[in-house]
Amino acid sequence: MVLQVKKACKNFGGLSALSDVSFSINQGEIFGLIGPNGAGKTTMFNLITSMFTPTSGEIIFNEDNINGLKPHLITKKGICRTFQNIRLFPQMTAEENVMVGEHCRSKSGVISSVFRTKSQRKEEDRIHSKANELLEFVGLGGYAEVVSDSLAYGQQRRLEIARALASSPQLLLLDEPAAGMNETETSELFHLIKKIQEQGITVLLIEHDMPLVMRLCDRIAVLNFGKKIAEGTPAEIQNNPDVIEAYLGSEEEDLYA
Amino acid sequence: AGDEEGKSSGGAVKADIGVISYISGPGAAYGEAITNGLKLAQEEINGKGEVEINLVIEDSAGKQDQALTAAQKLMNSENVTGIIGPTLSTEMNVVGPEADLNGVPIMGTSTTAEGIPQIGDYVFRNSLPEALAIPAAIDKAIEKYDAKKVAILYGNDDVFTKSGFDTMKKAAEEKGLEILTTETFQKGQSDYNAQLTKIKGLKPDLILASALYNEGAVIMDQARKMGIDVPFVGGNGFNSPEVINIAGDAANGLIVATPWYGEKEDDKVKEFVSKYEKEYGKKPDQFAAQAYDALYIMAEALTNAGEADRDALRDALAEIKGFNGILGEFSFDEEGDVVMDPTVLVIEGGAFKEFN
Amino acid sequence: MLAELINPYYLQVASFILINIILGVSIYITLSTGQLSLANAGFMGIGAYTSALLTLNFDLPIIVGIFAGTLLAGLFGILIGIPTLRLQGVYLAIVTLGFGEVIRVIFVNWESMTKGAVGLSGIPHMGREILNTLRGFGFDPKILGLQNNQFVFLAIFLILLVATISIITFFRRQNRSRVGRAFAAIKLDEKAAESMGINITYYKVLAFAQGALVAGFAGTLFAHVLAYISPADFAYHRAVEILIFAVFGGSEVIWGPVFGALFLTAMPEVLRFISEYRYMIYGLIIIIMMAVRPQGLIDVNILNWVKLKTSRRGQKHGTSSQKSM
Amino acid sequence: MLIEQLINGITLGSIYAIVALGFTLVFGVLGIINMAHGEIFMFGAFIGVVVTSTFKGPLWLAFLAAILVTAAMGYMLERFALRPLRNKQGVSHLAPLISTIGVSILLENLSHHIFGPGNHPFRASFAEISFQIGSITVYLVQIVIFVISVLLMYALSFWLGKTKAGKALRATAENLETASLLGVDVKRTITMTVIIASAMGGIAGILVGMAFNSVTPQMGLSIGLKGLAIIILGGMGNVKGAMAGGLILGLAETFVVVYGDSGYKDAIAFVAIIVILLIRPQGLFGQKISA
Amino acid sequence: MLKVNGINAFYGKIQVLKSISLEVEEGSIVTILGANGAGKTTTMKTISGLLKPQAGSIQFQGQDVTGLRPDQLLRKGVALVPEGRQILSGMTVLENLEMGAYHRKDNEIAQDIKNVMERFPILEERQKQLGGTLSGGQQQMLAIARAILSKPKLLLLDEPSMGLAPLIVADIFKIITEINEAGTTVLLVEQNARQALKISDYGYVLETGKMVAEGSSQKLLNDPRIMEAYLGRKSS
Ligand SMILES: Nc1ncnc2c1ncn2[C@@H]1O[C@H](COP(=O)(O)OP(=O)(O)OP(=O)(O)O)[C@@H](O)[C@H]1O
Ligand SMILES: Nc1ncnc2c1ncn2[C@@H]1O[C@H](COP(=O)(O)OP(=O)(O)OP(=O)(O)O)[C@@H](O)[C@H]1O
Ligand SMILES: CC(C)C[C@H](N)C(=O)O
Ligand SMILES: [Mg+2]
Ligand SMILES: [Mg+2]
Repeated sequence: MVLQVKKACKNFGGLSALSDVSFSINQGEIFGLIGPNGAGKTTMFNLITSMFTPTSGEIIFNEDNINGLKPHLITKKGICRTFQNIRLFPQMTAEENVMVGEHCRSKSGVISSVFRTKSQRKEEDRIHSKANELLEFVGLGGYAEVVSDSLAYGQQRRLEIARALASSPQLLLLDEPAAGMNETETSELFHLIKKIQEQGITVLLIEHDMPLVMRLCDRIAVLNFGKKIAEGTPAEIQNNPDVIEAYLGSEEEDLYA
Repeated sequence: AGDEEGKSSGGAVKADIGVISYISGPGAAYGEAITNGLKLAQEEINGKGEVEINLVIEDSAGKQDQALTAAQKLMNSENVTGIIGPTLSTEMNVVGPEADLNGVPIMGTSTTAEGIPQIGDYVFRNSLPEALAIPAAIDKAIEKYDAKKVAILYGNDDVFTKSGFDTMKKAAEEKGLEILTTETFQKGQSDYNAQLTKIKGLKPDLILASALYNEGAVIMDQARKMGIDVPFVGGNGFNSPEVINIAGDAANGLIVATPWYGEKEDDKVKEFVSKYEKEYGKKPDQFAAQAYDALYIMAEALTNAGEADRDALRDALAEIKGFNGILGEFSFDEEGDVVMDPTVLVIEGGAFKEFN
Repeated sequence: MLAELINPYYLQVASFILINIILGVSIYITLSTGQLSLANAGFMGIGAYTSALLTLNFDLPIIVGIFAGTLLAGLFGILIGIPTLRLQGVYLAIVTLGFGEVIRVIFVNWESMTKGAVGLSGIPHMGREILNTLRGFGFDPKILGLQNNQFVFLAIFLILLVATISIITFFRRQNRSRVGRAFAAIKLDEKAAESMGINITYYKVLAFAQGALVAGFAGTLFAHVLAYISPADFAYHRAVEILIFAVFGGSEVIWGPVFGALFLTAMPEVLRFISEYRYMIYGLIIIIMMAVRPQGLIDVNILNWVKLKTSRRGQKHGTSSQKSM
Repeated sequence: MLIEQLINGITLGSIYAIVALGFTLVFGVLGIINMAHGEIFMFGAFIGVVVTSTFKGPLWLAFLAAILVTAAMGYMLERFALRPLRNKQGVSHLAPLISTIGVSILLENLSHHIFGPGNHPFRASFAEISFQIGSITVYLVQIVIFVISVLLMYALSFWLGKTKAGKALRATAENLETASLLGVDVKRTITMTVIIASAMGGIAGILVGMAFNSVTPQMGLSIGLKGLAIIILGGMGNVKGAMAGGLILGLAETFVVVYGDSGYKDAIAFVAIIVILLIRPQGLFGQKISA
Repeated sequence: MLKVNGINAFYGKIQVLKSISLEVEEGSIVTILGANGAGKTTTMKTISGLLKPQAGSIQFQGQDVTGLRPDQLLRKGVALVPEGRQILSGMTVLENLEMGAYHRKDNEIAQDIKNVMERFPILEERQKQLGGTLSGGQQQMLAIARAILSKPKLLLLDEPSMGLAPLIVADIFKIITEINEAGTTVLLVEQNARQALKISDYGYVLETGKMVAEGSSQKLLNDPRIMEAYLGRKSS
């Protein structure tokens, strides 16, 4: 068990964005989190990464309760995320973006940086080469020097994934990585996430692209109005009448076959 | 001045005199009066032909660092024989030591704080120090109004008004006055009602105000409006015909000690006043007058020195005794400070009168 | 020959330029994490007063005063940096400006210590002290063919030059490292930076304290170069002036504040001949500059261009290091 | 005495509030701190002096002239110091701040040359009208200042909150592109706002001149700094907050003098904002907008 | 109704659109397709006036509108739902909707607001919430609703289905057809190519700033070459 969410609740004023949501993710699986708009999926990410503090409930990562830990410590423990509305460092190059991702896996401070100690230079070299490997890995090999702002949308999404991978996470959270991608690009994304899984990284995925979700995920949880309404394998979810009613719809079923 | 122009054969002594003045910024009015006074004197002096003075005027904007660079420029790039200015005592505190180190005589015409000439042998002033002026004014006021209780009001974020306050407080304590309250105000403030209301409630016999005339005049105006009618005693910065311009009738009752009295029955004074008014369209104040006299003092020292040499000029300045200018009789003491008797004035019916 | 070249006037101006460059760098450091701090005039004042009081009242050597003043300013940087962490943008700017004002008001009112607005005079002068010390060893500037005052200003200038170059080198190196990347990331997107594992509290306070430290250092130098300080030296105008150095020169790269300070300190001197109008012109130049080059005099593109002109390729990680300069 | 001090505090506070309203308006729309606002305020006061003292004109003319001149200055400010920076690539968010600082330096020094340095008396017979209530003297000007500030506050908050133009203005403040996509003529909206804010500065200037009989080229700076503190205190872009902040500050400053040490009067504003922001980072009345 | 003639557009010095031409008939739905970065958004921005073309012309209802500002175009009847929503995040949902009708002077605004709220019930429920705190998909709905309220003659939609749940996506396409049937012409950019073409009459395909194919939707849908090259294979 990599991650356990126990009875998580989050209220915004009177609005209950999440109530009593529990689920757990096994080592190495790809776990899908789906549900209608405003169901609380992104909020769940924000709770796991401590961007918000839960109103109540517990989040357990590798046996440790990580509630209330500072976000950067959570990354250090091995959870990293991408954002629904891309948040790259716009004026940095692709390479620099990824290098920032390696921050918590490196340690040189002010003094060693200014005096360029041997260990600092070695570390910099290591960060460089790892960043380039990762860019290669997500298919941005030629774009190291390009300012991330001027990358196309799909490339930015992949760069975000590379940046998150740079922190050597055990658990990777992806928030709608396929949004705004066409089918060719989506299928490239599919392979990328598979490759990530092959490296032993557990993935928690939010996505509205059902064909992708169904092909990719080992298990899926469905949220609706902040409550979990179903959990199971893709096949179970696709046939769950509650899910169909709340989220998938039946009219257009043929599209997502 | 270079060697060539130092002593032109048998004729006039030619000298470059540097001026550091407060020309831009909030206190530019002082700098303006000073440079006006200097220019007027220069014209007259050069007209007489004994010495030929060339003024090299630099702005300090009232800031020490700029005063210092201006001084460096004058001393090192322009090679002036002597310097007049800077305007503020703060600036002199920075410039004085440097001039002294370089052996350039420097004379303040408006620096009234304590310890200025004591900076070094090359530092002089012809401005009446507050330490002389304020006690004189307070003495007369006590005598006349039988004052026992006073309130003090001063600007605490300005060097000059703060050091004026220090002098005032000392004087008041020495005279055994009861200080009811000490209130402060800050630069750029336009509302003094809170402080004045508080003072009004304490019913003092006299208000001692260490303020520059700009603020001082407004303070009097607001005080009179709320019904405070006791006299004010002010320091050097308060002493200006502008007070009457700004505050109008509210200025009545201001008592100041001054080296300069423009209504004096004296030919020199009258001539200066009328020339100044013609040239610049307003009455000269003490700053213009002191600057005017200062250049004459420089000229006399240069004549006595006989050459445009810094050390000779310093020695000649130190020798000045019984100089007769528009401020009255004037001498330097051993330290280069002023020896003279201040006149105490009061504003009555919208004009400065001698206070007896 | 040397003697003719050394004009204390130019050295004096150069010294002020160098002090201003250090001040410009101080605000740049904090800005490089996206925090606009206007407290640097206050930190400068803390440094200046500390060093001045220590050297005046306890006869400590100047170097000790400088050290203590700088550290105390840095300490205040930490103290102010922590509670203001939650503030952003203009809020932070105004609160820090307010902090500077409060410091000034304390200098004004704490008369027993600071002599209030009258200020501290007779502060040991760096150049003159050096001269006196060397004289103790039988040195005379005449040996170098220099006048006393020429020597004094040359000494100050050289010391400041070394200090300035060291500071610039320090921060250029820091910028190109892990720390510099963390700063830049926080500046560009704080939340994202935090999510990428950067301890934003630490780095923001670090930057704030470094800025305070450097400003305090500049303050100590100011005190011992001018030999006189008063609260007015560390007021609003100074705070704004420091900010203008950075933005006018370009706040994205360290060379920006350096050139900004250079240009803007030299300009009023150059404009001396039109003394009455020079501040109007100063204002106008700022407006025009912002309209024409809102990113400031120096930006990444210019630096790259300069690099291109001066170096002939063969650089390994070119863009990344240039960018973070 | 206490009541007199209360009146002093309210008068001062109302003036602060009017100045702060101008700041808030521009900040609300452009997200820019207009550092030149204080100097525009100062020009308003000078125009008042010129009309009443130099040309012996009537008071209403002084108001009219001050409003016109400061409005024109607002236009110029927008046209030459702000607009060129808009929609430009790579603009540092500090650029407009610096640009307005440039304007403030220019204006301050310009007024030295035009009007001369030092204090200029503002003599209007209107300023002399007073009532005696018991032992307390109340000047009509004081009442007028208070009334004008309250009126302006209500007018502004009605305008911003309830009218279409006000909403357009807020939309512009949020996002220029979106506002223009929704049909808002953003250029005009911005220009109008800066003009209105500046004219309000002009009104405040004349009122100060009348109330305190004191007009100097430096008056903009100190009041400008207070204005800044107030909009922070009251919450950026919040009209009622600006009013409340102004009054609080005016009273606080007065009562520091009454019960404390007037030496700390200037620090009150900033001590207050530091304390308040540490407790409520969005200001007293500000709303928190999370990203 | 809309005629775009050989426009070029730049971001700084980079040319993004290279002589793009397209035409939209009154009453039709036209789709622009293309991979990421092809220039679709840029095309929309240029038509709506956010970006000034460096060359070429744009005609709307026979009038030359090249270089007009977005607010001027809106008054003529062209509205854009921008990519990335661009909600006014500090204003409430209701205020966002009211801003949608900003330029209108008729007195049916209140009624229309009620109508769109019926269409998107979540907006009615959250009318007092600040726009910025809506979830991604909720913001998308708000953006569309806001544009509908401006009652445009020509509605430009840039990826309206992005980030929406499947059920809502289907809804959105239904709504687009309804709006169209009610008389609004629609120019659509979509990644969801198949569905977009299904509801539209005509399509264009953009590739790195150039128009590389066009045709009736039916034709494009049935052209395997195009479907494969630009839209990817239908996933299993
Ligand atoms: N800061 C906030 N303040 C108030 N309400 C909020 C805030 N953040 C989110 N919400 C509300 O919480 C609910 C859940 O939002 P969340 O962003 O988690 O949805 P989501 O499942 O990610 O939806 P989508 O698929 O549209 O992105 C929404 O109704 C949203 O309006
Ligand atoms: N503000 C900008 N500055 C510089 N280049 C930009 C900017 N916006 C877009 N570009 C570049 O212009 C090209 C076209 O971008 P555009 O956004 O129009 O593509 P798109 O077809 O809408 O793609 P997507 O499907 O990802 O939305 C891309 O290469 C992009 O990188
Ligand atoms: C101009 C004067 C007010 C200067 C003042 N007397 C001083 O010594 O600083
Ligand atoms: Mg979401
Ligand atoms: Mg796009």
